[in-house]
Amino acid sequence: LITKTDTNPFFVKMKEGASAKAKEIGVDLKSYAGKAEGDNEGQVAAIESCIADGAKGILITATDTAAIVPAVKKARDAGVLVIALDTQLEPADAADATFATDNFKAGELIGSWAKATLGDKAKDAHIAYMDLIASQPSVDVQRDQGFMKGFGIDLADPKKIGDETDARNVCHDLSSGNEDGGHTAMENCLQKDPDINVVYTINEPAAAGAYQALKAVGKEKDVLIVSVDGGCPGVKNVAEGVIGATSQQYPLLMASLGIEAIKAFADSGKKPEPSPGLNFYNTGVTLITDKPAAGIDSIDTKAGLAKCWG
Amino acid sequence: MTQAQEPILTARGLVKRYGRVTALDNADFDLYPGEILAVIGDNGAGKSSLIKAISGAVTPDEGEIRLDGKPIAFKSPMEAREAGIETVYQNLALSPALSIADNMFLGREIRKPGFLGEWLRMLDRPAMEKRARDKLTELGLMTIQNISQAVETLSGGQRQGVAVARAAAFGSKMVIMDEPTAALGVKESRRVLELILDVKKRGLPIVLISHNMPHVFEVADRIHIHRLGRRLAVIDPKQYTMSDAVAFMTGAKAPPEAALAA
Amino acid sequence: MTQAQEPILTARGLVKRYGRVTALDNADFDLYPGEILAVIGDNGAGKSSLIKAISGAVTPDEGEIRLDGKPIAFKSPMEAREAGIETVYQNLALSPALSIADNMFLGREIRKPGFLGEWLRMLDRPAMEKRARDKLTELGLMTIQNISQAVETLSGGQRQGVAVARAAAFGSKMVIMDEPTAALGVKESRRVLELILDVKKRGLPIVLISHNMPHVFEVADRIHIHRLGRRLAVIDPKQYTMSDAVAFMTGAKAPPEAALAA
Amino acid sequence: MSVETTKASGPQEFEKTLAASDTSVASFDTHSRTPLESIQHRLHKSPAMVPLIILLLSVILFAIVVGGRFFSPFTLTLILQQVAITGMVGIAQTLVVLTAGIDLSVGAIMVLSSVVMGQFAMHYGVPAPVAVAVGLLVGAVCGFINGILIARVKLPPFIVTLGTWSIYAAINFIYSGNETIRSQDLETNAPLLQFFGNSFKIGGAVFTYGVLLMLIMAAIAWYVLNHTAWGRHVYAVGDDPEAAELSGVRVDRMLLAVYTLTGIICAIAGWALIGRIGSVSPQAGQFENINSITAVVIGGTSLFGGRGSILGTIFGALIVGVFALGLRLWGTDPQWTQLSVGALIIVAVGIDQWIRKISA
Amino acid sequence: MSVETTKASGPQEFEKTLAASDTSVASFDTHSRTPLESIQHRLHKSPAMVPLIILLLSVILFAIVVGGRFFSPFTLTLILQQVAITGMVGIAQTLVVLTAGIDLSVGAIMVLSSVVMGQFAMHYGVPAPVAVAVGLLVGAVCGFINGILIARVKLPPFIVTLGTWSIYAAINFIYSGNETIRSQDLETNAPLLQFFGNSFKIGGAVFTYGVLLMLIMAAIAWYVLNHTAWGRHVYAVGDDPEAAELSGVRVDRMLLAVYTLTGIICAIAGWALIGRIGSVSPQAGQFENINSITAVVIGGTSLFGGRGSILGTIFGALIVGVFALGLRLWGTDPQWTQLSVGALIIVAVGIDQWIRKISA
Ligand SMILES: Nc1ncnc2c1ncn2[C@@H]1O[C@H](COP(=O)(O)OP(=O)(O)OP(=O)(O)O)[C@@H](O)[C@H]1O
Ligand SMILES: Nc1ncnc2c1ncn2[C@@H]1O[C@H](COP(=O)(O)OP(=O)(O)OP(=O)(O)O)[C@@H](O)[C@H]1O
Ligand SMILES: [Mg+2]
Ligand SMILES: [Mg+2]
Repeated sequence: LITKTDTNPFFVKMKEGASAKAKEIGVDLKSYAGKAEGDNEGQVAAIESCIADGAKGILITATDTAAIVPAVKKARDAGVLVIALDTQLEPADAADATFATDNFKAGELIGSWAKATLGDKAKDAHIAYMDLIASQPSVDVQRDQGFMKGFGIDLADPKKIGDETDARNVCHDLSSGNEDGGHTAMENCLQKDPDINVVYTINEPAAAGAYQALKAVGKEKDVLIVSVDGGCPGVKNVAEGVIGATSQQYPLLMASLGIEAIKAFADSGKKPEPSPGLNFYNTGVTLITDKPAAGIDSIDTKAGLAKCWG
Repeated sequence: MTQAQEPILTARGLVKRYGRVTALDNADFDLYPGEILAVIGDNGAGKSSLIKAISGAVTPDEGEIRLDGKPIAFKSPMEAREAGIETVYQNLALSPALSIADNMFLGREIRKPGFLGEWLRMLDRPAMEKRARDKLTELGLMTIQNISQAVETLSGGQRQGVAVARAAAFGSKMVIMDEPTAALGVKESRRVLELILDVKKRGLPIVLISHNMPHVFEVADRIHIHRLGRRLAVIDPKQYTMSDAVAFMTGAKAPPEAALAA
Repeated sequence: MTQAQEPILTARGLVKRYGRVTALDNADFDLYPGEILAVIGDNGAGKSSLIKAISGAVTPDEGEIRLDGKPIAFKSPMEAREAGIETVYQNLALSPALSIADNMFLGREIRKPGFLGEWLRMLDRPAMEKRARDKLTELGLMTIQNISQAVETLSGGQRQGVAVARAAAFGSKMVIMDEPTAALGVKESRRVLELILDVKKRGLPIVLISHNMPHVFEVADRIHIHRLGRRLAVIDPKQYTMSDAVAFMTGAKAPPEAALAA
Repeated sequence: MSVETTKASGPQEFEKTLAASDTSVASFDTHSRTPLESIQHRLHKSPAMVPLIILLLSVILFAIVVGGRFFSPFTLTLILQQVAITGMVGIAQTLVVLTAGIDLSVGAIMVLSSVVMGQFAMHYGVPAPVAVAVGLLVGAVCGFINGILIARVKLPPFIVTLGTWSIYAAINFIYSGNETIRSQDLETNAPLLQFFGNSFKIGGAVFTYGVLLMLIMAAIAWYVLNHTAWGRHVYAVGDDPEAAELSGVRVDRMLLAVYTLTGIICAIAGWALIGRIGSVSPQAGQFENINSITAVVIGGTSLFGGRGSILGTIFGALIVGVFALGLRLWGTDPQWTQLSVGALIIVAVGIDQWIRKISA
Repeated sequence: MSVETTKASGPQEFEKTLAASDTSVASFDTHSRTPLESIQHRLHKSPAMVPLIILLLSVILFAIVVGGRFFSPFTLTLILQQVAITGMVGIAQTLVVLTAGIDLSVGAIMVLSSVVMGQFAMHYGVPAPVAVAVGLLVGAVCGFINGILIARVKLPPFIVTLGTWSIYAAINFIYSGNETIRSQDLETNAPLLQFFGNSFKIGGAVFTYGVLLMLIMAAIAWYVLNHTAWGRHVYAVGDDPEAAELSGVRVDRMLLAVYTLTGIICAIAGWALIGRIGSVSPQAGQFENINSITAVVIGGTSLFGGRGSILGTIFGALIVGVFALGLRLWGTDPQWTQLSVGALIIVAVGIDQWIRKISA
């Protein structure tokens, strides 16, 4: 199992899920990770280690989905089953299979929820974006752009953040995906435009940070925060009204499915099939909110808590 | 030689090795009250190592040092200073960016009286500056306008003056000077020599390391000749000539028995 | 004074300011072929600044320097060396971690002949070491076993020897020495003085900066007295006493008109 | 024995003339100073002046470019809040840099301490004050280990803290299991940990207790550095450790104390960090070493030790904060902010150097 | 004029006796050496020996612990592949560190160059060799800018490269628009960029051209440092810049050349990086500065300049590679790898220091 980092709770949970499953069905599992978001070389080295180690299969959450492809090809040439978790590779068929959240879809869900919740006010919303890091890795772009699509904003180049011309996008800032970054980014955006009423955040820690910043100026009630991930602290935050809605993903499911697939491959040589109509096996994303909006499927936080990770 | 008195400081059998070099090889040393003892020797004979061992700057590997008859083992220059031994090192040991006053009182700062000093440990700048200025003028060493200027702005001669003044001002048992005039001009060297004689008049014994024979013979009461890491002889400058001293020091002539025993 | 000849190097009206200090204040300088010219002066008088200006180590703010009558303006010590001017600086200018041979040939390395040297620019270590050893023994300066040992393993006296030997070996126009004996013992100083006389015998003029009056009066043909950043006078050591020189240098006495004109 | 003229005697003949010598200190005609030069001289005297001026200029710049949105009490105090953590760590880093050291592990120590505080308070059920004390102790121990390796084993600070940076960061992740402790949970169970997040208002200006803490810490550090013997010794050690040792400063003890104190200050910053972000996150503070070094450097403290000031560091941190927020309000991309902070470092140090050189 | 005995004369009276003085150089009884001491002495003589021994020990360690999976030609050559980039950048970093400098911007230069190569080849339609040349030129220019600021403006290297690191990284992100150029596209349009990814096998051992490139670069750098005047001057500059200047080395030209060369080497590493990962990613190389400094430091090169070797750096990079892969195969968490690399840095430098001290 190769994750992007082993400091982000999302990947930590994924690792835990994988280890649990591996123990259950008797698979020997080793975990690797990049040093930080964007550490492609670290992941390449990890794939190579797996080849050297004689691994049967690799589960990978690629940090740079295009750049990792040659290394993945090497592994597959060496007879290793490679399954992409969480994010698809570019092209998607570079991996034997993908068990992933559709990050774009995750963004779209919260985007349309926000639009529906605001109703008429959506037309002159003031939206702030708490993105990830300056180098704009693919999750960052997909979630951000998905949100815009859901909200009905013209994307311009869907591979780039910040090239949109819609006046409702008042601020993009970087949160590093953690509380401190979310806090500072939110403060900065509020300075830029104090009338912000919608905040998109890359993940729930950033959302928690943004909330703190809003609370400091007494605006926490006027602003809709949406996020992605569905970790337990995040879902609790939805329940407490800190976050309006979040798109829940299922790292544990991805990991255990992946482990099972590898076991199956090792035992019988059978490769997993993608979900019908998609080029990957969708582990699903679900919108979690206690204020469901018409026309958008969602579950409430109680159900969400039951399925949350971490 | 007036050796009726007990020596104030004695060292016996000092050994100091640096890696594969033996800088001190069973060196002995005696200093008597109120005298100026010159230490002479070739480059690398171990003179600086000897006085560093005495002043606590290095810890000898072997040997014993006694101050007033009591064995001592300084672990740092600080301890030697607290025992009243002040040293002017060959490389001066001043902090360039600190002021003259700060340098003079480094490690023995004066604190404000009362609450500020006791509890807040506040320095008494005015008091230190006043005392520093007093010392410098008393020693007639310099005409420095600004006692709070950084040492790095001073000329070599002035810096040497500060170092010597510091040692002279605070030494209560003895003052050691390692080549204090090496980099100085004729006039500046003269001032330092006069200062040494001044200090002696105040009753303090002085150890003077120097390569300048006329200076040594002018001020020294006894001359310790160091050679190959050990004390070769001690001579009285009134009984021997500079030629003799140089001959002993460089190995051109063997010193007489009497001097060896000294 | 034998001034029938043209001076080999002249400087007129040199000015050098460091921030708010004027180290050279319209200084003049003349060096004649084959002579030993001593430069004396108080600490901070500007002696080192003067020779640094001549040897290209600093660029004077104003003034003109002529070598063999042609104006020169060295931008680096390298250029001065290429013009045949070798300098022993007050702080030696040796690289501690490099070997003796490397240091002697720094900036003028010998390359292997043929392809290796021309194209691969390979150094000819054996040739350099041989020449370095030859130079050192020829100058009778040292008994160093290993010419490839690092300079940092040498004693102060030995290092000084390497620096002086380097200058003497490569100087083709003149050799400048800034206080070469300041840190040296009696024996080591003597060796350097003999070396200076040796170099003079080979016909090279030498500039010697020193605070040691007996040494200056022993070897100098003329004495340049520097005071307050400028040349105060030039005297003939056979016509004036040390006392006179010191009096001029320290401002105790004004020099006679004749000397001023020199 | 042969009788010679060179036997023990008075001064040599030529030295006797010195009695009559000029007794004034050699003084050169100090050529008259231009106004520029005398400004430089004054700037040279007080090292924190340059960063202060740059700070004021950048505030004015953005006040003009961005307008009222930037130049309001609220925004200006917001910058203070944003730089409070970097300011505190910067104070610690300044102490280290003044001793000619560097500490790359500050961020890791800070986060590890905050995580320990959170874990103790939430999971081991100890009272919040005890948890805080344990966190401070952890910071002190981390700093102490750095200090031992640097002062006793005598390894270079850059290398020691490069190593311990990895080590402390790894321990942080292993120990915390990457678990974030939520703000709401802290609020109910251990509000003391969030103490420095509280704030009060004066007009439009908002001051968090964290900002006050930073200002108080800066004031104390300034006092200690300038008005106590210990502070003078910090400068002496950085200036020339050998000279300091020989003139009576216990250099190894000083270094040990400075690194240990740095650890404690980082732990306090870790506590303040909890207040700022509300929750305890093992992922925070990854860039605090670079940020604090940047503040120290822009603040005019020399990386070679012995020269610099606490005030300069605080101004340095504020300059970066002003630029980051100002550029954001002006509408530039975050990447341009990164670029301009890079340029700022070089320009600020360049100006400082230029002043030092010319006005020596 | 008064007639005195002190007028121009021969040697002073007391100096005449010197003719008879002992002419042997002062030599002390060098106390007999223990076997340990003579080992230390030998290690001291060849500075790359310590890292070599640590390298061998760690290979043996993992061969025992992990077994054949580790100690196979395939795995061992894999380590070579994994450290090739760090090795190349480490060569550049060694040059800089030998001059008593440091370059924090190496990773940013490397990535920027590789991105420029990719963008030129793919989007501006220039032939691949031209694109590579432009990339190398960009590296050279980046290095040259560092060099100018350090050698001419005379700012400290740490600060300059701290600033340019931000600047080059920001330019990289802005210029590339964060776009990764895919391996497939490169394969069809500009295979030259992937040249160093090609490999050949000898038995189980796999050598990429990138590995060969690193070995060749190391050999050249070793030759230049040890057998040309330029190389000696690099050491002299780091040892004591003032002494080097005065004894005829053009210090500023040397520094300018070293930093420019560093930029070029980083650009070459950027080219090799494309070969290694197959694609052009603007996100690569974030840790190359820390990695290369770690390799230099473990390799026994002094951060104070003037002492060290290229071979040591290569061994240093390999040691880290061996540990990283060995621990992975052994099955430890990445965090434990990070922890052990941190410890490794301190231990390696500690051993080095100890040898230096005792065997002086
Ligand atoms: N810190 C050190 N490390 C290694 N060797 C040293 C050290 N200090 C002194 N030595 C060596 O010890 C010997 C004695 O040195 P020392 O400085 O005591 O001589 P000295 O008599 O003071 O010489 P000088 O007249 O040149 O000052 C020399 O060979 C010197 O190289
Ligand atoms: N690099 C420098 N920066 C600032 N001031 C300098 C510098 N070099 C010399 N000075 C100043 O210039 C003046 C002349 O110095 P210089 O070294 O030329 O004197 P000197 O005659 O050689 O003295 P000494 O006999 O002590 O060697 C002094 O006041 C000195 O402080
Ligand atoms: Mg000595
Ligand atoms: Mg001088």
